Amino acid sequence: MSIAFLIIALVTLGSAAVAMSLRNLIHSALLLIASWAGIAAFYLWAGAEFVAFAQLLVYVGAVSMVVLFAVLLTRQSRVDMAIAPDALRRIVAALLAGGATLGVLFGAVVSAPLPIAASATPVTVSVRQMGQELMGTHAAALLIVGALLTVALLGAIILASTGREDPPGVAPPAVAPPTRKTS
Amino acid sequence: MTKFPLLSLLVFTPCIGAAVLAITRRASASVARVLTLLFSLSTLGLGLVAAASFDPTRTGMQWIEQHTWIEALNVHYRLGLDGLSLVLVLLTGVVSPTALLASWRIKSSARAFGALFLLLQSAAIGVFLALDFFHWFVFWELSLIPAFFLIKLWGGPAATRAAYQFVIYTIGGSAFMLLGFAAIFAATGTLDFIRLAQEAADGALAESLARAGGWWPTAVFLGVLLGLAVKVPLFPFHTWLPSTYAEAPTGVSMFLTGVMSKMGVYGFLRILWPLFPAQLHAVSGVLLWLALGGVVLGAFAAMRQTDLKRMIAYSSINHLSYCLLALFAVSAATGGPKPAAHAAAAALSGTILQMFNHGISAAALFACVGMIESRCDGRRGLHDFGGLRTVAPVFAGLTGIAMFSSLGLPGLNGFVGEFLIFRGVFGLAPWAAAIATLGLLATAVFLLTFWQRVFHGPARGATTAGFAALSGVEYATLVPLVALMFILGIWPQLLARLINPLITTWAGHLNLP
Amino acid sequence: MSLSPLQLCLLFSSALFCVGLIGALARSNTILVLLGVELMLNAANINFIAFWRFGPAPSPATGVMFVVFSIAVAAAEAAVGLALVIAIYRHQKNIRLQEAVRLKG
Amino acid sequence: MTLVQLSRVTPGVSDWFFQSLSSPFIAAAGDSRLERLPIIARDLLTSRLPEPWRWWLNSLLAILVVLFGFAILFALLTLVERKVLGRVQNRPGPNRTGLPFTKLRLFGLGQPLADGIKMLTKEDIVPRSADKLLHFLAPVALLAFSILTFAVLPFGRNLVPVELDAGILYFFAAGAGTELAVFMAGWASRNKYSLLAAMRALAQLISYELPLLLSFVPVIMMAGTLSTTGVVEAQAGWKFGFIPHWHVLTPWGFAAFVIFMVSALAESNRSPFDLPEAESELIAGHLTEYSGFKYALFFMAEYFGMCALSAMAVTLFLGGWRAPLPFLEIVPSYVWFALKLFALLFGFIWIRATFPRLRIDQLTRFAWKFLVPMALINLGTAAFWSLTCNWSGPLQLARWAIALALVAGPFVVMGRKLSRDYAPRTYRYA
Amino acid sequence: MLMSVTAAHVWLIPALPLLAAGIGALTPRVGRRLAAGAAIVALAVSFLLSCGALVTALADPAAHLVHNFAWFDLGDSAVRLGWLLDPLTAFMCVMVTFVGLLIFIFSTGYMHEDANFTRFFCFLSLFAAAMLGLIVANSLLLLFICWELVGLASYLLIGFWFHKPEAAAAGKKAFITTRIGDLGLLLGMVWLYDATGSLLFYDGGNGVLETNALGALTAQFTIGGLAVSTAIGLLIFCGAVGKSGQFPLHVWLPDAMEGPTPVSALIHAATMVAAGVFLVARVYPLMTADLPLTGVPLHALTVVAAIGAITALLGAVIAVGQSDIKRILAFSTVSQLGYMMLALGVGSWVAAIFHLLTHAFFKALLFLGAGSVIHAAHHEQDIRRLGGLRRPLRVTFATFAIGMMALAGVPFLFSGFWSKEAILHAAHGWTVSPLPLYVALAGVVLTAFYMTRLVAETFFGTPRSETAEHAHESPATMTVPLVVLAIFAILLGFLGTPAWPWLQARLEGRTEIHGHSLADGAGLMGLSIVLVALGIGAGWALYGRRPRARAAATDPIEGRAPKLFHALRQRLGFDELYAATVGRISDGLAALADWLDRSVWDGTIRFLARLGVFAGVVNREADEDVINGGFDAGSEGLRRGANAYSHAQTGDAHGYLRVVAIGFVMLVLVVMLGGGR
Repeated sequence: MSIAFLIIALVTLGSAAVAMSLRNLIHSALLLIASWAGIAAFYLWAGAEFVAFAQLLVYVGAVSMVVLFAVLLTRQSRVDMAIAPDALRRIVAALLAGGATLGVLFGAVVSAPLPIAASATPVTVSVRQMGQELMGTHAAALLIVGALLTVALLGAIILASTGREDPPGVAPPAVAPPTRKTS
Repeated sequence: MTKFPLLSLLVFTPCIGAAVLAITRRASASVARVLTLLFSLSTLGLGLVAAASFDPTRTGMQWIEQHTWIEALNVHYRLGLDGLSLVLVLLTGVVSPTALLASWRIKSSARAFGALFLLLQSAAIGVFLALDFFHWFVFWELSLIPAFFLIKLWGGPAATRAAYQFVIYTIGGSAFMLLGFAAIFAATGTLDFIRLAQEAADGALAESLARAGGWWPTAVFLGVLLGLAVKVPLFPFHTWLPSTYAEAPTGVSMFLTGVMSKMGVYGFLRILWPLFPAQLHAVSGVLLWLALGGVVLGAFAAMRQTDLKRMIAYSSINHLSYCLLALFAVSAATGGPKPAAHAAAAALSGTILQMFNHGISAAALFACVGMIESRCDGRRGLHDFGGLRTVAPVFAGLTGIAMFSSLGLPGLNGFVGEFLIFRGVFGLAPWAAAIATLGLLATAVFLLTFWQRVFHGPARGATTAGFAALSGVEYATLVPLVALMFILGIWPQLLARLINPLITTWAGHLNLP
Repeated sequence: MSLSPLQLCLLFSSALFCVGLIGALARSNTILVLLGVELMLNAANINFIAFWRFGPAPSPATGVMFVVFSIAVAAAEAAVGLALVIAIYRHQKNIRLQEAVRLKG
Repeated sequence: MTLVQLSRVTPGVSDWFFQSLSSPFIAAAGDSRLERLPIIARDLLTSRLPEPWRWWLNSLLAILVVLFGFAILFALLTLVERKVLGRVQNRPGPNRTGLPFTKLRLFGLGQPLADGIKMLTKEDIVPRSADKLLHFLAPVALLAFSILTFAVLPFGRNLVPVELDAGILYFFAAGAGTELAVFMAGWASRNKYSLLAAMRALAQLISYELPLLLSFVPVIMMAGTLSTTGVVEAQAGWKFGFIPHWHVLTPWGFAAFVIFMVSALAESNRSPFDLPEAESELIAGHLTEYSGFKYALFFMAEYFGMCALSAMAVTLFLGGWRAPLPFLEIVPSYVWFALKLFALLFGFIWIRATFPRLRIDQLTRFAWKFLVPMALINLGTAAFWSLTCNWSGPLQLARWAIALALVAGPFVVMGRKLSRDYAPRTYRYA
Repeated sequence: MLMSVTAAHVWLIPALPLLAAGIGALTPRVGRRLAAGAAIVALAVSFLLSCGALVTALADPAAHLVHNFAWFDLGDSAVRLGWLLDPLTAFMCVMVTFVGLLIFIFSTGYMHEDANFTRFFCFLSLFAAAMLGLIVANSLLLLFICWELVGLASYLLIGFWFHKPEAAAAGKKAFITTRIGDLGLLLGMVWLYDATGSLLFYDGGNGVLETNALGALTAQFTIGGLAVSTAIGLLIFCGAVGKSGQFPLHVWLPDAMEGPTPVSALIHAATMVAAGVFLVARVYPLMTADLPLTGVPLHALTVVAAIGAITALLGAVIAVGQSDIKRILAFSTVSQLGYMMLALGVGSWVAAIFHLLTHAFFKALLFLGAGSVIHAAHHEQDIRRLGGLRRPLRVTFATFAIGMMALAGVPFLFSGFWSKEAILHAAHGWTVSPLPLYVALAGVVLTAFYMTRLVAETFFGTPRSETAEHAHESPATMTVPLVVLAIFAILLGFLGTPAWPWLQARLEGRTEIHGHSLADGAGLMGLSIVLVALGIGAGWALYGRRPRARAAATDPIEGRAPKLFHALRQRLGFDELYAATVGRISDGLAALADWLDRSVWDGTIRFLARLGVFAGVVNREADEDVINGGFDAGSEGLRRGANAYSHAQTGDAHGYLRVVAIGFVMLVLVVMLGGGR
């Protein structure tokens, strides 16, 4: 096991955990972005170069922006920032549920007889290979994902739009000045 | 370095013209007309270039262009030119501009008319030059679309019905043809006319079709036959023709009769006959009777018509049936004794010349009727006129020449083709030639009746002294056609030299696989 | 006890998953809940890569493919989710998840 | 445990890492001495070192060369820009500052140096309510991301710092980080102008990222690779012996190039898309609260971004380091690259001097209603082009005609629509 | 120079009039002089050329000088045409150009007032060109082409006054009737082409009229046992029947008199109608090829003789009952053409051609004379309304009388006598049947009778109408041709008298002349002289002695046999018969064809279309009831289920997530505790 992996894992987990517990949403978001970047580093470490760059591009480049915009567009008053009355109960429940899951998962991982990589030289996937896979075996999936993204884009626009007929900046329909009638 | 793509240029220049017209939205009607005419003339110009560079001593295709198109389907973009195609391209080149001139004063939307017309022209040339069924069929069907709109939008009072009838009838026929070719493709994996013809000559085509079942070759043959028979049309699939020709605007009628009907005959010569020699031979007895039906009954039905356009439409049926008669006679004699070669050569030459000649004379006649119609508030009944020759002697003279050309007067173009057809058919099926003379007689009767009723006698009916003299545009419409009638009547060698190697080859290989 | 690289990776992803889960369950802010879900998704992706890299690989690219698609789906999810958040905010002037119960049956 | 050892533990990664970094060592045979000059120089420096060290030093050298090269370029560029702007506006531009401590003016060549000294010595002001950490991190992150992008650019034959299989993807993934930095800068300043400007900048960056990405997809499609060297390789050769196979010389390639450059202008906040720094509206945008060296860093990052995008454009569309004509190949490849790069940079400056600034609604509308559809259509055009690559003869003409029509038709149609929409705006609340 | 006209040059003879026709066609209406001048000059030059050709031909009368050329390629051979120069051609050319020239000159006077003067000359020149082309053709195909063109010219000229409905109808009738015959000719031609591979008459041994081809044609037989040559000959003869107005296609010729009189003279008396005779004479080797055969049911010439005899008698009989001056002459023409056919049929083509030549002159003379009368009497053509014209129209009367006597066969001085004598002689010598001779002799009487009647009614007695009273002599352009023609109507006979049969010898290709004494056929000659005298005497007795007093007075024959006369006046009802049979059948066929189209074929299509529509309706109904109904029911059920399930919704997202987490933990536990199987 390499130190690199440990560093990556610690940074990722740490920033994620801290992000989940911070009160400042901007800071949490930025930390989460750091966590995502850590995951990208993990991918890179694991040799999945393309996925790593995709992760960077999508999460660090795009999702982060959406998150930050969402945060800024949903500015909350001081009242909202106050801790909700049932917060403690929820936190406890969350910790319980999470802890149980963690325990179960750890137990499963440690106890499971996992197969070990047969070959010493790992498989590498070139971009060309991936492209051929995408366009060949997974062409249908690719198409569906394309459709999904389109629908998601449109859906997001519709959901987030103000719903007003005329967006600001467009002139209201011209009304004849009332003086016209008298003349 | 590839050769100069003359044929593609021939096919697509009108197309480009249509596109240009489509995008020049601000062009005035006169500009649009001139543009249309120029692009339409391109066919004549390029056709003449092709004729000049055509090597009449060589058999087979010339100016071949071949490019892979859809590799997976073994479809190639393949154009070629032989005597038959060249003659028909030249015909298109002559008829299209004159047809445009005949519709020069079209009432509405000259731009759209021009664009559609050019599209139609392009499709026709595509049909004449394509050597692969795939795009041949595309052109074939493509020709229907502009024709439909041209008839429907610019036609007479019953144009809508006629247009629908025309398109549905024709598409109905083509559907069978398409199915037939799908079967051929499935059986052989190619759609190349030349290769298929070779296979057919070896008997391999029928063999591979028969692998799916013994009746397949016949079924495919019948499908293709039906598609072509409707287009020509072969009696009794002709009922769409009179109403369509009568309702279409004059220029379109000219194009339909001058060029589009030739597409069907071309199909017979280029596809049906080479690909299904044995099947055609087997049913040629029946087909001969059908062609005779067209010749005789078409002419007699024309005697009965009172609408001049319908009359000329029936005369078209009659004239085109001569072409088919000759072809079927040749097919009937295929595999027979050797001396039939001379008669077959005559019959086939006659067919091709008749196609060209009929194109010119029928177009001219439609143009003449159109001119009468445009001067007399759309009246074109046989009994609506009288004594037109008194008020419009020059017009009468030109119409008369067109008419006599149509009834096969020697010295004008119509005679040569008909003579050769009769000579050939007599050598192959004498009784058919004898019966067909009835058609000649009836043609003379109804055309002379037309002439007598409309032009002779005292002025009456819609004939008025104010019958305007021919305008420059109208002269430009008729005079080239009439001049061609004289030239080809006196000097048929002009065309005969182009088709002769082809005819010699055809006539020399009259045997069944 | 020695752990194979695969198991280490899996533990890492399990931990990340649980962090995400706890965050999603504990926080009342909808954005953070969404981010927690995103983390869980990422944890799953890590599993894919881990099995692809260290597991016996019948098809060389399957794991990577999965991740690629998963990232695409996650992007879509984030976009729609955050648009929903904004919509919720517009409706109730805050983004507390437990207040968004208007759809209950 | 050194990194080398680490790479031994995970052999696949190390192989990849090693190979990608070691490519600069491999000198192509048959090239002229001039062509191989950088490699010869580097080998002169490092060949005596033992193997592991040599690798490290080589990488370090590459980094240093790039860093210093572009830092000097940045310095010169600021001067050139000012001088060109001056020329365009019919004034001399900076021409006083020469070599320090001498009387030599050298057409104002000393100006960058003077500016640099000024920037370094200015006071660094941090607002009291600012988020100090982020305020500090923002310029650093920005510069870091900008510099990262240089890693995969092929500056010449065999002169690519890191040979990545997914190089282009890397380039844009790294570039994506700049948005984050802009946001950090805007938010951390605790200044509403800064925040608004950052939001504007983000909107602009995101809007124009889309056409930017879409515009080079055709190139990837045609080249069949994501590697920058591969793309350059795909543009090798000449048609008829004198028309280079550059992507810009095809209908789709030209359209894509134009879209790419327009988007690049916007991505690097250059005029006429310099709205985030529109002084008249937003003071200095997200840079309002920055001064001194941090400000200089922002400035530097902007120029680095511009250089990187131009270099990418050269790689993607203009044939990279390839010579335009066969006989011109005697000129070394890196010179060609530099020439093309300078040409594009000059274009940037020229545009800045010429065009008026856009309004924000015009800006976004332009991106979404024109550039994105155009890029998508162009993708279709490229697909058509790729499908018809075995058309010959007259079909070749048809191919060109159709492709041109596919590009020009939508351009005309959407352009008309767009210019109709650009009618003077009536303000609702003004 | 003229002496050197050879076969290669004879094309100039038709070409010059054709050029004149072209000039005439392009000349505007006012260019009268130009059109007429061009036509006359062209024909005059053609005449000179023809004379030159005659000299050439007579130098070696047995030779057929030919000049052949390819028209267009056909397969590995070509369609060939050619020019022919032999005595037959040369004599015909000279006759046509000369008579034509005179008639052209006459026309300048006769048509002077007509508005379409230029067009008239254009058509006349076209006719002359076609006719001359027909004569010089060395190919049945070229002959056919010109044959049709003379038909066209005839059509155009008959309908020259097209505003008169009768004229237009007559033109159409002429064209269509002759076309019926022409179709036979066409079929014969294509058969000949098919059987021999050529249509050239003489081609150095390969022509259809030469031994090789004829041998081949007589060696094959058709169904019914006819020799192929017989069948082809008869089909070709069909063309001659149509063009020469032979029974049963003679009906168009009298109607053709609706055209201007010079046209009648040139086309429907002198030249075109004789083209049928010329055609048969031209292909005479073919017609006679079957004579050596025995055991065939029919020889071609037998049919020719029969048709000729029938026509000769029929024409003469009907002429007796007509009262229109031109109609009488027209039926006379029919009758005389019958004589010529008879001569051909009985084996003496030279006699036929001799009669053709003499007839051309005197019949042209008669028609022009009639034209002069009509012109003078302001287009009054009815002999009952004329009368007493011999005084005002002296020249016309004199020349007309000469023509009448030539036609009637007044002995010794007039050419008609000699040519008719030759025919009678030939008929006498025919071994197959004596009937033609009897018919011919009966015709002699009738001819003399009706011609006497015509002259007596027209020129003697008193004028019986306003117009006849004020008649005055025609201008010199009209009388001079009459005089010239009259001179030739007398002189031409001496070229072929039995004593010195120069013409016959030259036509048959002999250079030496075997004259024989007049006493050889004295009996027959005497009989015919008696018969002529009988006919003239009877005519004079009935019409001359007691001239008609009023226009409306009853005809002497009508008084004696009204039914017969009525039948004759109605031309024995041939027109009605044809209208009732051929016309009906054709109309019926047309109606049938039309009905087939409108009802049967179109009906089938409409039925198919209805079927399609019906299928659509059925399909729609099925959609409405079955598929949509089922769908509605299904969705209703789904909605109810969803309603019930919606109560499980609490709206608490955290709660959901928790449940999911717990469920997940449970699942994993179950799997783990389950033993990992």
